Amino acid sequence: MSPHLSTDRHRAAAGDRVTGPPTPPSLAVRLAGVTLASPLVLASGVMGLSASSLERVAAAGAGAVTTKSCGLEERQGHPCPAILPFAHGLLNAVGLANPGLDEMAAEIAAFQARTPVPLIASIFAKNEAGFAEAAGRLLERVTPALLEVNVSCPNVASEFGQPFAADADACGRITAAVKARARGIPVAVKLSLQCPSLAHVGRACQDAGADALTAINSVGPGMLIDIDVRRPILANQVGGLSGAAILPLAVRAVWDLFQAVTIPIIGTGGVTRPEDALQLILAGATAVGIGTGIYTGGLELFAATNAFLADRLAHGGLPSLDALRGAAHG
Amino acid sequence: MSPHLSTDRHRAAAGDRVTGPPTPPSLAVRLAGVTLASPLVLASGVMGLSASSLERVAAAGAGAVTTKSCGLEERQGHPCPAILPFAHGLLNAVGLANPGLDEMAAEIAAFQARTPVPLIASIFAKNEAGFAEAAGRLLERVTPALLEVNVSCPNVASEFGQPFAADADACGRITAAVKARARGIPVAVKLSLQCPSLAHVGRACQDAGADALTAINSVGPGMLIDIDVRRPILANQVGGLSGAAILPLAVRAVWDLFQAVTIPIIGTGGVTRPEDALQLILAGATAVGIGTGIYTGGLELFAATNAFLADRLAHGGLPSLDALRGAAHG
Amino acid sequence: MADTMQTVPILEVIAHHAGLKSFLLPPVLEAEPGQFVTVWLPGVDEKPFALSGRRPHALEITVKAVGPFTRRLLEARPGDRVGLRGPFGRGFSLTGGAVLVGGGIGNAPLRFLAQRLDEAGLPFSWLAGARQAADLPFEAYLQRDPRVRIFTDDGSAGTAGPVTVGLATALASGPAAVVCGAGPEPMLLALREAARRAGWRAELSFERYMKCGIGLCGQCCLDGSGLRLCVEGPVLDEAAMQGVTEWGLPHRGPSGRRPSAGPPSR
Amino acid sequence: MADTMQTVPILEVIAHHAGLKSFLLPPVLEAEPGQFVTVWLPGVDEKPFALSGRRPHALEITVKAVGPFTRRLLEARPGDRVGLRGPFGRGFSLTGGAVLVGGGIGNAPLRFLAQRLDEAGLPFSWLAGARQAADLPFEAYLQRDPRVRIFTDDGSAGTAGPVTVGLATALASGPAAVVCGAGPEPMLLALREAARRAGWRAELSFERYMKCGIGLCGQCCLDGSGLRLCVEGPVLDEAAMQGVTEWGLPHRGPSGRRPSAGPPSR
Ligand SMILES: Cc1cc2nc3c(=O)[nH]c(=O)nc-3n(C[C@H](O)[C@H](O)[C@H](O)COP(=O)(O)OP(=O)(O)OC[C@H]3O[C@@H](n4cnc5c(N)ncnc54)[C@H](O)[C@@H]3O)c2cc1C
Ligand SMILES: Cc1cc2nc3c(=O)[nH]c(=O)nc-3n(C[C@H](O)[C@H](O)[C@H](O)COP(=O)(O)OP(=O)(O)OC[C@H]3O[C@@H](n4cnc5c(N)ncnc54)[C@H](O)[C@@H]3O)c2cc1C
Ligand SMILES: Cc1cc2nc3c(=O)[nH]c(=O)nc-3n(C[C@H](O)[C@H](O)[C@H](O)COP(=O)(O)O)c2cc1C
Ligand SMILES: Cc1cc2nc3c(=O)[nH]c(=O)nc-3n(C[C@H](O)[C@H](O)[C@H](O)COP(=O)(O)O)c2cc1C
Ligand code: FES
Ligand code: FES
Repeated sequence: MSPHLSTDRHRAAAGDRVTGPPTPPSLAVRLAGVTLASPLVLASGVMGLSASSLERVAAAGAGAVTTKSCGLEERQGHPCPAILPFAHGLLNAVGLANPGLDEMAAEIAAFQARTPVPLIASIFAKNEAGFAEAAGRLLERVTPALLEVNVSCPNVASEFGQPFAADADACGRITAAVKARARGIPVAVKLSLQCPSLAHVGRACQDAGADALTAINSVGPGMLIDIDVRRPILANQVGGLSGAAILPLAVRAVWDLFQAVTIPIIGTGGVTRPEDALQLILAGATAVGIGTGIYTGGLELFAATNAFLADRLAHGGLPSLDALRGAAHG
Repeated sequence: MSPHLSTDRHRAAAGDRVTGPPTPPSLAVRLAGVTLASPLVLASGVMGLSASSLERVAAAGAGAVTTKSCGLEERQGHPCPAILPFAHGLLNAVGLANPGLDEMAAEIAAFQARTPVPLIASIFAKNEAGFAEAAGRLLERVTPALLEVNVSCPNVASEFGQPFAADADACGRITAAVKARARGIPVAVKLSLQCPSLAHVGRACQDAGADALTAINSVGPGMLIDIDVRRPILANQVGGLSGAAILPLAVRAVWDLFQAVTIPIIGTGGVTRPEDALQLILAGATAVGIGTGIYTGGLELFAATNAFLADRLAHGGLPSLDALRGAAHG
Repeated sequence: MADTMQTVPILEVIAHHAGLKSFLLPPVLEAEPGQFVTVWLPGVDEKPFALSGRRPHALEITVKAVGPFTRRLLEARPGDRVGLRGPFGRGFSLTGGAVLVGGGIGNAPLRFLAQRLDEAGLPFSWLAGARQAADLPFEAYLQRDPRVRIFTDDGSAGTAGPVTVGLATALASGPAAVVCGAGPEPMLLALREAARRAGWRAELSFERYMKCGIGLCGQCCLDGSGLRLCVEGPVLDEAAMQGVTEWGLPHRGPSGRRPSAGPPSR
Repeated sequence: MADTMQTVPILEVIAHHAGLKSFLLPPVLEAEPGQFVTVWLPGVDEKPFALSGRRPHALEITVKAVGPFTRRLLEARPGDRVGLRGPFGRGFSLTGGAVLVGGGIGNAPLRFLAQRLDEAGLPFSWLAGARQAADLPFEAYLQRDPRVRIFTDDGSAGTAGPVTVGLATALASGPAAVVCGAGPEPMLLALREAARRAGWRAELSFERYMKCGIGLCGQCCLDGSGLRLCVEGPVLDEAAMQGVTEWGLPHRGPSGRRPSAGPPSR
């Protein structure tokens, strides 16, 4: 084979060349010190309001589950339509509806009492101090495996009404503030594409002590208009774009972050088929978030993707996903 | 009907209430002083390298055609794969391949000698001075109906390797520089979502004298990885996302610009069905660009969309698209 | 995709009582009895409603005014456009010998079930309960059909007393089949119990606060099993009811929080 | 979507001559003779190639080394993975009595056409031309088949002289049918002329620089008609050849510029 056609590394795992007796492969990954039996993570905001719902996703094959993002106060969110599927994904403008941190802490405790699967608690706030307070208040009451900081919420101080995620300095400050209250629990920052340079934001978070990054949040936002009543369909007019449409954006986001940081990445966005998860891993993801895919593929997507990944490892004679992570960087 | 269910304006055009004898509707729109027989515009970069190709699109029903973006020098562009369809749209990294302005001027002249359909000439450059020079050199030789300034090319001076489109000030300066050389030809600036605030960039262009805005260019960029050879598929690794996946982003972009500026908007992005064009018009577009839709729907998409829009006007008893433009803003 | 919004003009409005109307809509979707759609009033909100009928020429929903949305919907007139999505969830099976048991507006989906059973030539009986006659949709129709027995708490129509009064007789009068119930949760739980004791299957239509209808928002997940009422319900059989720990508790509201005390919200 | 990339291992490599090989690939797509695929060498480039065969167990392409890409492709060995997209464009019709006329590597798609004609039980004859024997793919096969006449400019195989020499006889020997041609453009234009004069239809496979294969980049649009060779071609009939003003001119290069002078680039 010409060196231009394929490298040895590529060859080592090409599905059609098994070398040596297959080792029973393991899908386990280490994410910021936490061991996940599968790299698949339930993304925040999907089936994440209650312990029982999270347990069901864990039972379906998720290696970790993330709660709905919670803030200091209970929020009812926007009126409906708040979630709008279209042929290529969906728009959501749930408006960060959540029962409040205290209620969520009770759900987290109930989940952890019954399930060993690691739970990632997601928080948001209105400002830097709010993030610190939210982290502190939650972690007084429960000990999630990981704390995820959703910085894709509007930063009221920003010039263009942009989310914190658009501002590397703000993300760094929030990371540091949350870390200071994190009681040693690893902190992942959930990034959005809505920023000048994802690599720059990711580095700012890493420098401020982030233990992991989650990328990406829903994209846009976007809008769909009903041509008969001539109005935006979402009650909130605009909503974040997720699902199959954004897979290429998520792959590139993970790719860019993998080159920019050393902390692990929970690659999220547009995974609706098992192969999509592998794309994110090859781009550099340690774990892979699934949200909208549950709508198009059902909860079965977790088991199907686990089986697909295990099969790939077995056929490639690879003991773990370590050999695949970031492998597309050549 | 309750006032909450529908406004009079909505009622006036609901497909199911024809009031008065139908006037023969016209699809003609005025775009920065130019009359287009149809609002549909061939987007830049698609079938836009030669006079004959542009003529064919005009014959298919486009109200105006845009050339491939041309620069001062000939460019071969990136190796292939440079255009990669996936189930929800496509990625392109053509690398601004173009024959150079002088060659393109000859194609424009050939087109205009044979076709009355307005032609939009698209230019790009490496820096502000380059834009002015490109505009000057092109307009010395030909007189397009409109000059489109593609600011979605990398701005080498930018901190994050961002395109000019990310920087409102740069866009304003480019607009002013091009306007100064435009010999009275209206100038449209082609915007990208890759900026902190599209409204802000749009206003900067308007303030600097832009006669129209085109939004949006392809999104991202994104990446797709082949899971077997474990490499990004595009030779350029990343490419702009276009097609059905981005329709909600284009609708919202036009919506935001319609509220921010008074100059007309060529709404572009993700139009693959006739209804999509109407969404962009209801969001505020005066004209509607079609690029990737030609791949999924064929050149027939122009005629089908013209027919659909004419039918809507006829059924609503509306004489022109003026009553629909921006109508979703309520 | 069926879950994408489509707007349709209302074809016809049928007023049953004050605050209780049926709406006929263009037959833009197929559905089974027990499945639901969401209705969007542009500029207002979007809410779930069971179908009360599906004929070749029209879909039907039946709406009771209970709050701001339903009150506005009840003002709608023929020709007004509403948005429609669905069908969502799982419905009733079509089983001969079924006993339908409805409470108030819960009789609406049972009306669709009765239509389908009739079309399939399957026998059934129907115990239609309500607090008072004014809460009973399709009263005239129900009065006419000999297979229907009406119960009202105040005796304003049919037999005075809860619908469960007629149940024991109905369950004893034929070979064990299925009890198809829709209505307030306490009634449904009583039906479940009665069916279990009589050796009948039960298919019961529950309600929870719903936002998405497609299994994502988590709003309608039942404590204990995590079952999503919008996808795996709203009609549950005994197996699907297993493990649920929140029967009879107040429902989680739009924030996801469950009110700490008081009776169930409906 | 068929136009999405899939990578496949090369099953078999068949060397015809130095710099002229066929590659057998897994049969991951259906195609008609005359249609083409693109082949991606990861890290190198992606280029268009006509199919030279489609059997139940394999697709076949036949490649002549002319530059950097084809030279690298010719180094590939069984098991190496290449990317495949397609099929693209429109191919030849299957018509009995067809006269196939190939020039050099242009005989590759004709080989696929001959396979399909055989499968359909349709008679044909084939004039296979090349500058020299070393430019002729499938030479051994062609030598064996009595329906094939070989022509080489230098006489190193078959009859010495251009393939057009045999054409007049072939067109006169049967009722008017179709000339199916693939090869250098001057040859194709001569075929077009000859067919026109003899009252035969012509279906001719042209080449232009191609980047996308799906009708978007504009690279392969023909001057005069704007016809996209990758979508409406590469095989054109007389109607599709109408109006084209660039026959015989140098082809537009990857920038879209047409070299101002000199002979056609191929
Ligand atoms: C699967 C399903 C089927 C239903 N079928 C019917 C039907 O056929 N006919 C009918 O009249 N009603 C039906 N409902 C109930 C109907 O959705 C509510 O009456 C309506 O949403 C009330 O809105 P409101 O603004 O008028 O009242 P509100 O004042 O907002 O609420 C009154 C009560 O209605 C319920 N409710 C409000 N919003 C929702 C929501 N988004 N999802 C679920 N419940 C809500 C709550 O119990 C609340 O306490 C159904 C509900 C569900 C979940
Ligand atoms: C529809 C079609 C079918 C073809 N079928 C075959 C075939 O069956 N077998 C075969 O050997 N060749 C075929 N070719 C030609 C083949 O694509 C070129 O030989 C190849 O791309 C050369 O690349 P290179 O890097 O080796 O040479 P280069 O040095 O890059 O180019 C040599 C010549 O090849 C042509 N060429 C290069 N790139 C392209 C391109 N992207 N698109 C079209 N032509 C190009 C040009 O004429 C150029 O002058 C076909 C071309 C087309 C358009
Ligand atoms: C209905 C819905 C609600 C969401 N809510 C949250 C949220 O509360 N917090 C958050 O960080 N991300 C939220 N997201 C974003 C997802 O976690 C995820 O980043 C995004 O949807 C992309 O992944 P997907 O394509 O797999 O859905 C939400 C997404 C959806 C679809
Ligand atoms: C193959 C391809 C090439 C493009 N080249 C250009 C270009 O040269 N200049 C430009 O301004 N936009 C270019 N675009 C962007 C389109 O003009 C358009 O803005 C974008 O594709 C979104 O519209 P669509 O979804 O209808 O394709 C290109 C798009 C494609 C798909
Ligand atoms: S309503 Fe959203 S999960 Fe059921
Ligand atoms: S190769 Fe791109 S249009 Fe034909």
